Amino acid sequence: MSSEQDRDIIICRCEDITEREVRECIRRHGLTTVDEVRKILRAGMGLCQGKTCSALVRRILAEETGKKAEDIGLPSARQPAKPVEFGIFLQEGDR
Amino acid sequence: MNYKQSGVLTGEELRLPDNETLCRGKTIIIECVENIPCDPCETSCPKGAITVGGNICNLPKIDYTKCSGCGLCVAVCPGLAIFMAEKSPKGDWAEITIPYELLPHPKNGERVITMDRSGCDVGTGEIVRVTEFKKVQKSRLIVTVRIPAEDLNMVRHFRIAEGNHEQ
Amino acid sequence: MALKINKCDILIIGGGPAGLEAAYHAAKAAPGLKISIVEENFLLGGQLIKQTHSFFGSKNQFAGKRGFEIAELLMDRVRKNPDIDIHLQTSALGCYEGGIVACESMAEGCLKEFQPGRTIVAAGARENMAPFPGNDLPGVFGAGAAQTLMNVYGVLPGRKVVMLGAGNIGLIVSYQLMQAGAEVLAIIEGLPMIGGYHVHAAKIRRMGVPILASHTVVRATGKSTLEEVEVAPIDKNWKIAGESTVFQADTLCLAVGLTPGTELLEQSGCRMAFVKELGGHVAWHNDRMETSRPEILVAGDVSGIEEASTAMLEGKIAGLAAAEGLSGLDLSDEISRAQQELAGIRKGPYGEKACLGKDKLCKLSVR
Amino acid sequence: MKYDAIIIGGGIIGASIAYNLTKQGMRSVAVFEKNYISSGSTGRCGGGIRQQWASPENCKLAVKSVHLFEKLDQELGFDTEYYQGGYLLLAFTDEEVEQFRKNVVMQQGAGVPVRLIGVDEVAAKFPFLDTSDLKAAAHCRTDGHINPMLVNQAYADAAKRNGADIHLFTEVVRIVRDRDRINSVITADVRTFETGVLINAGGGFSAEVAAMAGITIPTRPQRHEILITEPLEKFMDPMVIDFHHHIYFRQTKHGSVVMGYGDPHEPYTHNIQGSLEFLKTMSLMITKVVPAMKKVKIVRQWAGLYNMSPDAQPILGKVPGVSNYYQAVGFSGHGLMLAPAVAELMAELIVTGRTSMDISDLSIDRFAGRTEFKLEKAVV
Amino acid sequence: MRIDKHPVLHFEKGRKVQFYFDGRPMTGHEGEAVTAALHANGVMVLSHSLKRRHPRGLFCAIGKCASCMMRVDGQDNVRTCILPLREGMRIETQEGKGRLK
Repeated sequence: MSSEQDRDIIICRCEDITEREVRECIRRHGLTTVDEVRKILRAGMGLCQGKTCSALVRRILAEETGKKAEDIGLPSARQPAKPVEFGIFLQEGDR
Repeated sequence: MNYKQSGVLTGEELRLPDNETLCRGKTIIIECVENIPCDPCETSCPKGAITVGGNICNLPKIDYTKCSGCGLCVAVCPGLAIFMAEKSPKGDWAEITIPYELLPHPKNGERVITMDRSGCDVGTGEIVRVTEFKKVQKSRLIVTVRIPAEDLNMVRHFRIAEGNHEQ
Repeated sequence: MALKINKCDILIIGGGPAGLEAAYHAAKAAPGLKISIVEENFLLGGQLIKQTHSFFGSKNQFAGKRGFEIAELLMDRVRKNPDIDIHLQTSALGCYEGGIVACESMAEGCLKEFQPGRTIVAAGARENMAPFPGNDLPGVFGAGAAQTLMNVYGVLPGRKVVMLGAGNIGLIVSYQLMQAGAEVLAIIEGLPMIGGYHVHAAKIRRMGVPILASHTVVRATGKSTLEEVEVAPIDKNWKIAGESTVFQADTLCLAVGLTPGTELLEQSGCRMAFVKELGGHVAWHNDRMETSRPEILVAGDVSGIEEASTAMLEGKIAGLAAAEGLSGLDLSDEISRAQQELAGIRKGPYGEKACLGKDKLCKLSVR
Repeated sequence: MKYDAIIIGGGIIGASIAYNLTKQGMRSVAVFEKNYISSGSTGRCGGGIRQQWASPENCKLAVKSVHLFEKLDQELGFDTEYYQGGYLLLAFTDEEVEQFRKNVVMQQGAGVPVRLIGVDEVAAKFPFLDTSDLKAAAHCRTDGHINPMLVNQAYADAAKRNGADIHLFTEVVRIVRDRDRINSVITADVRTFETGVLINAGGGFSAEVAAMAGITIPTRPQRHEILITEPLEKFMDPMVIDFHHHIYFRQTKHGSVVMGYGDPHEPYTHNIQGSLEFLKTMSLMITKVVPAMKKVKIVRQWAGLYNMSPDAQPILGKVPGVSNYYQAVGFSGHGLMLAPAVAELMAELIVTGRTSMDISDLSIDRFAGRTEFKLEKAVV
Repeated sequence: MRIDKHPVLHFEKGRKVQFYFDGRPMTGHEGEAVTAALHANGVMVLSHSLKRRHPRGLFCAIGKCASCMMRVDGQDNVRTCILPLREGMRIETQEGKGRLK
């Protein structure tokens, strides 16, 4: 098998975090919530703010903790809902 | 394998009209076996030959005595699940009418390769009629293919053989 | 450019089928209410604009019309109403104290603040990702992304395609890919059954596309873009149970479900609940589409994954409920007619999931 | 179940005290955290570590902390992203320059390698700053910053390895006290845990924790808002504080810039909602100081609680009248940077009754009978 | 890979404009998404991931996932899947993080 074929499963595209890393982090620190994985590993902290990976992280957490996916709560949703430049918050004179 | 596994209806799930009905003239065949919320076949039929009823999820019922073979329901069915069939009284040929939304468009007289519900080649056929009900459904052709009578229950699609089509 | 403060009665977040219908019916039922729609894209219509298949349902839900044609109809009647103003390329950034919704107008390069009497969140959903090696290779798309490319912009995503997922989206997009001139090599489905409507499956099967149920994508490979997709049969526990097949493909579309895009609702402090049947976490809401926060309503996929016809009806109900709350008019007859219509199109086996999900929600307390 | 020590609060203070107690030989130690590690103020803070303070007590503690931080990754076996990139304090008025001058002398006396630098040097070394209105700056090269979540987790993990029990998602709802002794705590899931000593490390909720034990302490929660930008290629080393515009900012190892604005008019509440007003103010202030930020994107905003004490300095040690209650509270926004030193000293106090560095100035006794306090001014 | 003929759709395209991808001139249609124009020109790799340097392409196409971040007219981390193409746009593969300028 070539190394290309052996490539990891990407969970968080923005922060380039693999399934193996998520599992290892959960096991090493005994994590049980999506928010903890975010804070420790940065999965879900990237430019899309976890829109793509949170559901996958929840699934892995469920597997690792033996819980049901629905018992693993929502991560905190913080503003802004998408990246936005400082400039738009300035009044005309300050720009 | 049932149709939920394969995507292909088999004899048991199909409710095909009997031979007598088929030989009487154009008859519709509705291959709609699930209770999906949909009723344009009923509302489009000028003869009242198709009934869905009060519950929009009911399966359509056909009154073969009322069907005039106009083909409007073939043009309107969102699921492309209505076909029209006809057998020659002598049983030496049959015609199947198929809704078609692909390019290139088939032309009258063209020979095509006929295909069954799973996309396997059945044989050949000849395009005998190409219509479009523009008011009912834009960009959908209603194509009638003449095929051997014994192929009638199998053929549900066709493809234009490469090199056969004149641009 | 100066900051813009927009006063409005109803703010609708999302200009897809749910949002457009909410705006149209609110404006029609209570003339004079000022309604604003914010839409992130530079086009209205949401996911409808890329639907080329004809819709099910009845006349009221534009049955038989193709999705993009319905989108045009919905847009048209919203545009014609002077009480509705439309902000394209405008994203909602957050819901803040005092009921303020902050938006960024990318077109005008400025902040727009709204302080509406009611907010209808019709923000839709996003496509799920699937975990397999190579899932981030260029050429691996969301099925909706492939659809956007080919049906909105007229650009073919690839020539040889493998589709993962035999739900309605996987089946419909496969058919559309064939229409656009691509070759669909196979549709892969992890479950033992095809999830989508049989008529959609039949359409693509008779064109010769195999649907491999109880199969999964083992890996996607390629140097800098996708070249091969390895597929294998799986057992009930999703373990590999047979030999792999390798497809030479330049495109792999993922149609493995949608997740409601609920960030704004969470931020607003709406009560959230996980309802598997609705696609994940959704905001609690009643049959008038009102959430636990009385000034916030929901409609469409953000309130539970279904399809465009139900989204339109939910939009209508939310629009009417919001208009009723602000205008003091009694719109209960109209609301209950729309509710009955919605119940009608959820009656069949494919509506069961949504009914179950919505029932589960209703049984939870508002808290 | 009985513990020798129970700590309420799994933030940096609670976790580091738990670690130091086990390190100093205490056998059964437990932390009760109502959420998860670093879910409160620690995981929400800016992550700066500085020694430039306006009071000698704070300087002394901070210097000790930096010595401990320097060895911490090795000691805890974890990369906490600790980075000694320095700290730059900006002065925009003559009064500020004068205050800086005095502070620098005092700080140097406390062993802080700090110096006052001129505008030209600032402009040359830190070209991202707009120096047009700047008068001077104070720079300390051994200051720096850390990833708060990682260091908190590292302490908790290390405490666990040493035998401590970390009870997450377990809220203490009652503290059972019999006259001058605390006997036990009761959790929300109605379990009782007896304890030898109780340590209040409740952060933004320290007054509520104390109240459960029938103790009144003068700490109050105050919201502080903060945001983080998209990741940028590295452009700055030091953490920057600007008391004039009430802002601070630093670039994380990841590349994103963390920044906060301390609103001087913020009321005392437990509210930690992010506000639109903060985005506007922060945007205005940061683009004054770093004009190129105009085009940089904000990715996330949030808020946390400063646990304010009357003089903006921590309150450490025991309280009169309760024999086995200890507290490490009221850090007023700088708990993370003092944690290693405070935790070590608190553990000494609890285990031996004595501390290797005098922290009696920081006991609650300092407020007795006083209504006016000398405020630690170097707080944003 | 533009679709010339389609059985259902008729594509109303904006006027042809020139733009630059990593300095190479290309043509696209004004108003279409930048990623669509790139894709039509055979550009599938839009960036490389931050740590592993995996090539990345379009994924969601509706501005949700951040997989299409590129440098546009010098500005980093621009979502190109919801950015309308304009004449003369300079689009670059962004390697690494954004820059403070």
